[in-house]
Amino acid sequence: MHGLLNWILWLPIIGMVVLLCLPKGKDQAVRVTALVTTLLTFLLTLVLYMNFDTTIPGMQEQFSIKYQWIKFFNIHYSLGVDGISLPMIILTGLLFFICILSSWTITKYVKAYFALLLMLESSVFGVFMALDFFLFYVYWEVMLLPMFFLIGIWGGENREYAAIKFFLYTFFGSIVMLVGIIALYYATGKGVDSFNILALQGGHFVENTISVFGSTFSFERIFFWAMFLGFAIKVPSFPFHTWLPHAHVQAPTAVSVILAGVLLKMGTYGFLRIAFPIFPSAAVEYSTVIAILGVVSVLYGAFCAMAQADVKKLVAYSSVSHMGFVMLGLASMTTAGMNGAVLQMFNHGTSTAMMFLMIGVLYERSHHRWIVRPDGTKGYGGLYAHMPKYTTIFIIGMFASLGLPGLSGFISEALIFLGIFKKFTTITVIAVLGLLIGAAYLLWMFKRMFFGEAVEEVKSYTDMNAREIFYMIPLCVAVIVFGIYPSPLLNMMKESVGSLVSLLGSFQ
Amino acid sequence: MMMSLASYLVISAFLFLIGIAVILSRKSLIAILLGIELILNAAALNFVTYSRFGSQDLDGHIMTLFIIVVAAAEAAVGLAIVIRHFQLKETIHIDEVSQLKE
Amino acid sequence: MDYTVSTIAPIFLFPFFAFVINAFLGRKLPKDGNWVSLIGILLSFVFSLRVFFDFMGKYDTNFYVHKVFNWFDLSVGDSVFKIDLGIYLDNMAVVMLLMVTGVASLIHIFSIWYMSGDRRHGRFFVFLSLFTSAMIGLVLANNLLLLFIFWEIMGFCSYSLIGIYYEKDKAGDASLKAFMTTRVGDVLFLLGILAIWAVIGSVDYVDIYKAIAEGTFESVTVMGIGMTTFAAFTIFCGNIGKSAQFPLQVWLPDAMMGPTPGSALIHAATMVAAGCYLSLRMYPLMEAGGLTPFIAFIGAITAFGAATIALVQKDLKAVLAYSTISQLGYMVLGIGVGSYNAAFMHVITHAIFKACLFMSAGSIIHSVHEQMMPKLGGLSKKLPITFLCMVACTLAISGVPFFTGFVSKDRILGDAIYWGMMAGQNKAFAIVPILGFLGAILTPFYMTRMMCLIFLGKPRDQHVYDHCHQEHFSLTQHLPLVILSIFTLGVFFSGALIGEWVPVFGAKQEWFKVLIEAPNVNNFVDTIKSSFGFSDSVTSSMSVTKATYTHQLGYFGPNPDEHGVHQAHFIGAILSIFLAIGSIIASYLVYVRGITDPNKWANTFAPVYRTLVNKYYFDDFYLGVVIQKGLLGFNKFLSWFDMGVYDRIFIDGWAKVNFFFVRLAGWFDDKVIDSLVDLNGIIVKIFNVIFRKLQTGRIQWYLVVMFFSLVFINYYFLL
Amino acid sequence: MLEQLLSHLGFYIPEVLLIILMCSLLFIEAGYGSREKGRVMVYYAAFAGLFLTAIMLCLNFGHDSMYLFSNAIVIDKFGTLAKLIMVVGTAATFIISLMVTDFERELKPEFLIMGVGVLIGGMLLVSANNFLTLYLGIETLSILSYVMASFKRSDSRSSEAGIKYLLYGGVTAGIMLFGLSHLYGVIGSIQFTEVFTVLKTVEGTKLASVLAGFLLFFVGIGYKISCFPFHMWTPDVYEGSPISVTTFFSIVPKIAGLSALIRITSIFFASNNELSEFWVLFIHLIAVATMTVGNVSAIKQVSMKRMLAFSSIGHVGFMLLGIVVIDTVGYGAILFYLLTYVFMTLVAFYITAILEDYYGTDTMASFKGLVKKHPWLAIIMSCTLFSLAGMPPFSGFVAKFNLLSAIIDKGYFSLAFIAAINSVIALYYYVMVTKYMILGDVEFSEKAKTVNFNNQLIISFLFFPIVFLGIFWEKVYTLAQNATIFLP
Amino acid sequence: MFHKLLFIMSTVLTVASALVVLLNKNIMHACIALLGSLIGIAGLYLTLGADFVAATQLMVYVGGVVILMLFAVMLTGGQDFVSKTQKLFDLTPNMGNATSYSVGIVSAALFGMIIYGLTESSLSSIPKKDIDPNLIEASTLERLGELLLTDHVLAFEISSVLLLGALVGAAIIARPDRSTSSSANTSEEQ
Repeated sequence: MHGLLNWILWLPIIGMVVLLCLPKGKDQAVRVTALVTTLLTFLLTLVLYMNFDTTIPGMQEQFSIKYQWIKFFNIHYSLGVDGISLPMIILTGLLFFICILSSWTITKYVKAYFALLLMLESSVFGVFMALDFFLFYVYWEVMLLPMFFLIGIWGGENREYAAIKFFLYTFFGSIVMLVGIIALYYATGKGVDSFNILALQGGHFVENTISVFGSTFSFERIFFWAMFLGFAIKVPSFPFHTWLPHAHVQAPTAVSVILAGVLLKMGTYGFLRIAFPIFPSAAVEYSTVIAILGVVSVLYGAFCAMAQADVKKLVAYSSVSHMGFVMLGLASMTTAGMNGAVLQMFNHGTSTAMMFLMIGVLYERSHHRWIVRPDGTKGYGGLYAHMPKYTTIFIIGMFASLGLPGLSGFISEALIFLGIFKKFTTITVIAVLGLLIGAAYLLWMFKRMFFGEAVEEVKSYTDMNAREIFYMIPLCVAVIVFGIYPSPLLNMMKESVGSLVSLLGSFQ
Repeated sequence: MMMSLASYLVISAFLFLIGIAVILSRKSLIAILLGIELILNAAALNFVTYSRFGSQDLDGHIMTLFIIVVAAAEAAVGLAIVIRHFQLKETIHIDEVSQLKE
Repeated sequence: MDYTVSTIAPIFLFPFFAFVINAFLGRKLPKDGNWVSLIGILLSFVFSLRVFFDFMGKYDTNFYVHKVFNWFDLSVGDSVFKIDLGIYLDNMAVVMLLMVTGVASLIHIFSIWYMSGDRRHGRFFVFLSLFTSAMIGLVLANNLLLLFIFWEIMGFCSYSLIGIYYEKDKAGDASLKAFMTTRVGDVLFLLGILAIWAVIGSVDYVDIYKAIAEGTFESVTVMGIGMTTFAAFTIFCGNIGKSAQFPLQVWLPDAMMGPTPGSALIHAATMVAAGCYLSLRMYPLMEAGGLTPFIAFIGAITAFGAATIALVQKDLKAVLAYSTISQLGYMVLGIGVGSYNAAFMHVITHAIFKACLFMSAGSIIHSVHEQMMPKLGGLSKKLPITFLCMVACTLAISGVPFFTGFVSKDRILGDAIYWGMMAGQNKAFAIVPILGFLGAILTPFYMTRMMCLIFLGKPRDQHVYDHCHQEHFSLTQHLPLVILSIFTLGVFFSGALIGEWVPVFGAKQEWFKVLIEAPNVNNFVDTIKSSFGFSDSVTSSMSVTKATYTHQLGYFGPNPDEHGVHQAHFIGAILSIFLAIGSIIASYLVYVRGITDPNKWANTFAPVYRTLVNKYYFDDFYLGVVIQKGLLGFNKFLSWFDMGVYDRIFIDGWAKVNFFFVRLAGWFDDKVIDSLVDLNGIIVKIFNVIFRKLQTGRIQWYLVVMFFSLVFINYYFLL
Repeated sequence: MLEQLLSHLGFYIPEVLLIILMCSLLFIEAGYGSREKGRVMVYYAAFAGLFLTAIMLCLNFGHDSMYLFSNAIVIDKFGTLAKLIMVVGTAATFIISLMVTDFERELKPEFLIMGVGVLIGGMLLVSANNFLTLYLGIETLSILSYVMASFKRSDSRSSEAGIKYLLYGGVTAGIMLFGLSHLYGVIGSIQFTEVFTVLKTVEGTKLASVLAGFLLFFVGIGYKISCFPFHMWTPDVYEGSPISVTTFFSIVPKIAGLSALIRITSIFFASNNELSEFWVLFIHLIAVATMTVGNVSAIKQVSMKRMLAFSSIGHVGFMLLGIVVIDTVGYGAILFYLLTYVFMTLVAFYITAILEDYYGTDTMASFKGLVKKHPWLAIIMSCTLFSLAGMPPFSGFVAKFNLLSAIIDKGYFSLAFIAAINSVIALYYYVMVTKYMILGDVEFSEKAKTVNFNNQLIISFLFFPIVFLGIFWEKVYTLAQNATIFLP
Repeated sequence: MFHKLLFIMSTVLTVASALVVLLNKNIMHACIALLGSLIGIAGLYLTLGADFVAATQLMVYVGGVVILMLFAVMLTGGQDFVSKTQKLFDLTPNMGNATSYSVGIVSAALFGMIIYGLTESSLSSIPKKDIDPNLIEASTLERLGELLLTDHVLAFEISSVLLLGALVGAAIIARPDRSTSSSANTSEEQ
């Protein structure tokens, strides 16, 4: 049990090596290898969950691993898990397993594709497990490489532009973050275990100041924003979101799923793990700004989604909107809001993954994604009648996404609102409109695609096959079960979130 | 007074500036090499001057000697390259030496 | 009787399990599992009957059952945050429960006949079960959050039922409209929940009542509005959306795109009733927030406006739909004027006769395959049973004495007269009873018009008439109609007439009037929640009030003038009896005897007529202006702004600005502009060009750059 | 005297070995004439000599700082490490020159001779301890480089590169000498050790004179490392020169120049407050300007060599950050950066060389769709470019990390942010190449035959440290840090 | 007195010849003017008591560099040639045009301000010393030789490497294309 995190982290890499060693032309073997690897990894994350003691809030206490890496900078290879990262780890394991299945029809450079996916999985795990800032940053950046190639090689027509944009945008955010990381290292003073994320937490830097261009600033404020930038780009929060529609639209299905399902969560995870606990007083001070950005993201994403004629772009913008809710929850800094935010991270991961997978399934049949084609004609129409199974699952995903009670999205959004109303009443009143618009664009899209007379080519589409249904089932189950009974997730996270809330509370 | 440090320094500065003007004004590659020689000589003159008026050791002389030697080597190599270029392009006009740009 | 999981939960769980079974196995079961749904709802009805009789046996206005269990608990250390769910049953809920399960059972039975052979048979029953179970859950709920959950699930069900014929584009439009319009109210309702939660940390009814009694809300303001007003308003907005009140009434007429039994369910027992149920539940809050005049006006406007529209409808289901809106308006009006009991009674009575009307309409439509009234006529001979049932219901809705509509509506109108004219409040309040009575004139008129056009006179379209088969009694088709039309008789509610004859209600005359009372918040001050399944004790709060609550709830403020009330009721009753009967006769004369041609009137008042046909242009306004021009336009703009301006200019590279620069400076060339488009960042781009242009390839230029830089550095650093 | 000379010579064996190597290469070449066997022999001899030199340099690590030949030079760990990097880089460049046919085969032996000569100059520059050796080092480095730049005798672009290099080098050398002469006059000595003692207390007009003198003096070194106002020759020369020469240029003169700059900084500017203030501000500005100009100009270049030239300017700007801190941490970080940079440059140029060799052009066109033709090369190239951009887990990231940490330690946050933004710009143009290679379509459809197994093996070997140093960098970094702590 | 005369003559020669280099139309004449300037500097060296340096200056420059230059001038056409990019107001094609001259002179003037500042501060920071008359009279030859072989022996040796490399390099570059013989020259100058 002790090396469990190591196994989870490195198993995909092992799988990748095995897969690369397979002889040429054995595409099926490659797929099976990838599938087995991700399945095993997912099972390991479940084992982790089984053995996880939810009553312990800290990240160091359980399953933690620590080896010296660079003595000169006191950098460690140190991993850990707590209630905030565990849901993300499980989600990652699940989504990658599903993505491998959904990528079964990929025929272009099969080996490279699955190798990159496995590499991506490992680096995502690394981000969620890292306890050392340096390690965190390395995984944070390494993740960009497979992502870049996955979008750039297997993407749509405009893939190169999208890939480069994604890459540069996120790289910009993270390099600014790197400056912050190093500044933190020196702010603690040498000899202290200062790349250790946990050691940095707790607001030790309230008194520090720095001078830039001759004027003195509060250390906390400056570097809170440095970190904020890095994470907000990843989320993506309002003014930094423009990479997302490009990346999503161009990326292949599985990559969109990973991008929306896991990668965006890394941004908010960064807030929870790093920006907030390390700079609590700045976080409290600027919570209004975060809330405003959150609410603008919610509405802006929703409004933009409504105008889209490309269904994938629509869902991409809906991600902006939904991640705005997470930002709102974070800004609330209350038990309900924070728990809601973490829950929303998980729930958005499942519901948006469903949406993207469903769009992928459709795309495999139609090879276009127009709700309304540029010439004004219907892209689809009447899918309801011709693909009943597909429609059923689509409805579940869609309503989970728009926050129908009984499905997972509602609880997290409700918790976020419960948490935030008292603190930011006006903002909440505005943000609630997001629910309205959210329903509007999704249902309108649904109406245009599924109702009415079928377009001629729709009649030739086959319904979902067994493989496609098989990989949708876990997500459907997750969406419904956690919609009715969220306690397993909430119990997992509440201690960790609670300790963060009380930390922030002491700076309020 | 006339043969003071100042006068030597002024001469060398003047020489140096003329060298720079030559380098920037003239359009023949060889002329520019001439300008470089002027600059080098200005520096060399300074060394000898300071050797006389300043430190009063002979390190300045040594520097000047090596400057002369190096200048000779540089001139040899430089002229060789110029001639090679002339053989290829039939011109030693400096403005023609601008294929590589941006 | 013990109120435990095993006695109460089944009411909800039977239909819910029916839904689950049908959802997964429906296609594999014989007859698509419609019997599963039916058994589910019948069992549920049996259980709710049991609860009902138990409550009747207690005959205690203050008796209630309140049980909670923990849904999830986020408490860590000192900070407590948990959400409890549970049940809250009082007399009103029990009556509501009985109505819902009863009417739904009958609708289920009817649906088995109506939907047989339909393409969407299985799917219909799946959603019917879910719909019913959600409504039951809503009634059982002990707090606003749980209520909201079921509320939204009902929204989803209505969406699915309305859009069940998905190959029709109109079905898609109608379902979208229904969901989105109600969602507007729902979102505001959610705000109300949030506001209450923010103040008292709970949305349990009991806690809310307690808070009102203790005055917790009084000093709190939300966005500059008093807390109670804010909460009351937002929650009432939920009612507006769900109960299709002005100005969100537009969805309900379109909701008839679904199968008629589905409409029956939506219009009678579930969706629309839920809205009024919510307002009744939160009545103390409305009262405390001073929102009642607003509510009364909304109700009055709706009641009258919808009635006028109903006058000109040609589609028989549309007439029914507008009559629903109109009747809902009366309910809301009743809530607004403080006629709590009557408003609730109208919910129940309306559910019964409207369910019957819709099923009758379904019966007609199924028989003649035509629902445009101008093509019908003289069907009374072919469809006698349906005709009779429908007549009963028409009389009920028209407010003819001895029918339920009279009992409930007249009391509402009487209270409205008192409230608007006699209680000495604002003069403008008189508009409310006036509009109410105008509506009361119109209701019998259009209902009779409908009846006449369908059943009386000569067949207008012989082909349609011939197509219709002679009706024979069939259990699944007519039993629900008959049962419901029996319950349109007022005696079941007013009680005065049957009083001692019915053993169960023995010696308990006017049971409805006695038992249903606005919650007295002072009773809740000392309550302690009992948790579900862990303690069996039934909570009956009979404790003496300790806190002094200044608002005296109930009728008309502090000191109801008993005499005045009585007088008003008397006036109202007499007036409405005459109006109803007169109106029925007038309508009969117009549409059967033909004393005047309605088309002539339509031509004379053409603008009015057009306005009415176009439903006061509400749909056009919402669709054309708010959505097309406003929302979508804004969206398109934002989307264009996002990708076209924000992304391109601020992020991607100022291509246009660059172009301007290029022109201005004459310094770049065309090749550069083309290649600039996909670069990042204006500054980088411009400098890239500048730097590359500086790299002229001329060595002398390089040296000049060097010299000038050196000079600059020299002066910058050394001087 | 003689004994002392001989004993000093004992510590100077690496350079002596190289001089012997140069002469023997000349003899071998002369002896064999233009026969193929001669060329092979020359290469064998060169590799053997460089190998021996490297071993000798490693042996020198054991000693403390030594001042040899009447304080003319100093042999210390810092210099030795820098020299070692240069020798390794030179050897790798020789391999590249062996593998590709960028200029006439007859001239290959001469390339080695010149290369060794430049290396000697560079090593002299690294260990110079007075102005004379410094000047001679720079000139040896330069003059032989002019020759190398115009090695492609049939190509006027090559001779143009030579001319540009020559003219720029001549002028800057003249300016540097002029500055040196004034320094000599004001301070009174050409020995660094004496300059050091004088500078400690310099002030007033003397300070102004010294500052101006150093400004002019910096021109010579700035030209060698091609930092901001003196960078403009770099892209032209890199583009015009044969590619193995370009590779060589981006390694040896850079390392030598930066090492000399580090030595000068640590000797002259660490002691005096006013001086170091000036120097920090000056290098601050130069560093920012250099990296910005380099990175921004590299965007949208068509020629790969030219792009790498601009990127090398950008890297120099980054490395100058290490100077700004005036601390051994910064110097160590620069050394580490240089080490990683050598390998990254080698791989990048090697692959460019192979493609240029086959397709006859080093433009981006030859990179298009590389992954379809030579997947391994494409992967290595893109990894190298990511490393150059500073992406983990490659060594380029570690190098940047160290430098950033050095400047942030001193509190230069604005500088750090500028460096960060520059990294993004750098990533952009590197990623564009990756885009051509991996995402783009093929422009030249035929496969390059020259990419045989040997080439791939060598490239892989050169690539290995890029990955290895990205993960297990502690030992090497500690070595670099330890090497710098003996600087005065 | 002789010294003074020598100084004046040398100064005039140096500066005047330098100006001729700058302004003369004929490149050949410019070369010869450079020769004059170099000779003038040799004279200045003499006035500073640097006899060996002066001698070296004369030998290396006059005997070597300038001759090389002249050769180069002759090899590259000897006199003016018409540039392809010749402008209308070019003074002479080979010499430069008005623009280049103004740029050159402005740059030189600006740079001259640096040089002025540098020279001025150098002057004021060097204490005026009396010059040891013996030093002027005595030949530096002996001491220079000693220095070259003791203190600066390394520079001496490295310069041989430099010269060797330069010679080989010049030979490589300048030799005709088709020649197969590589006449490597191992002799050292000086």
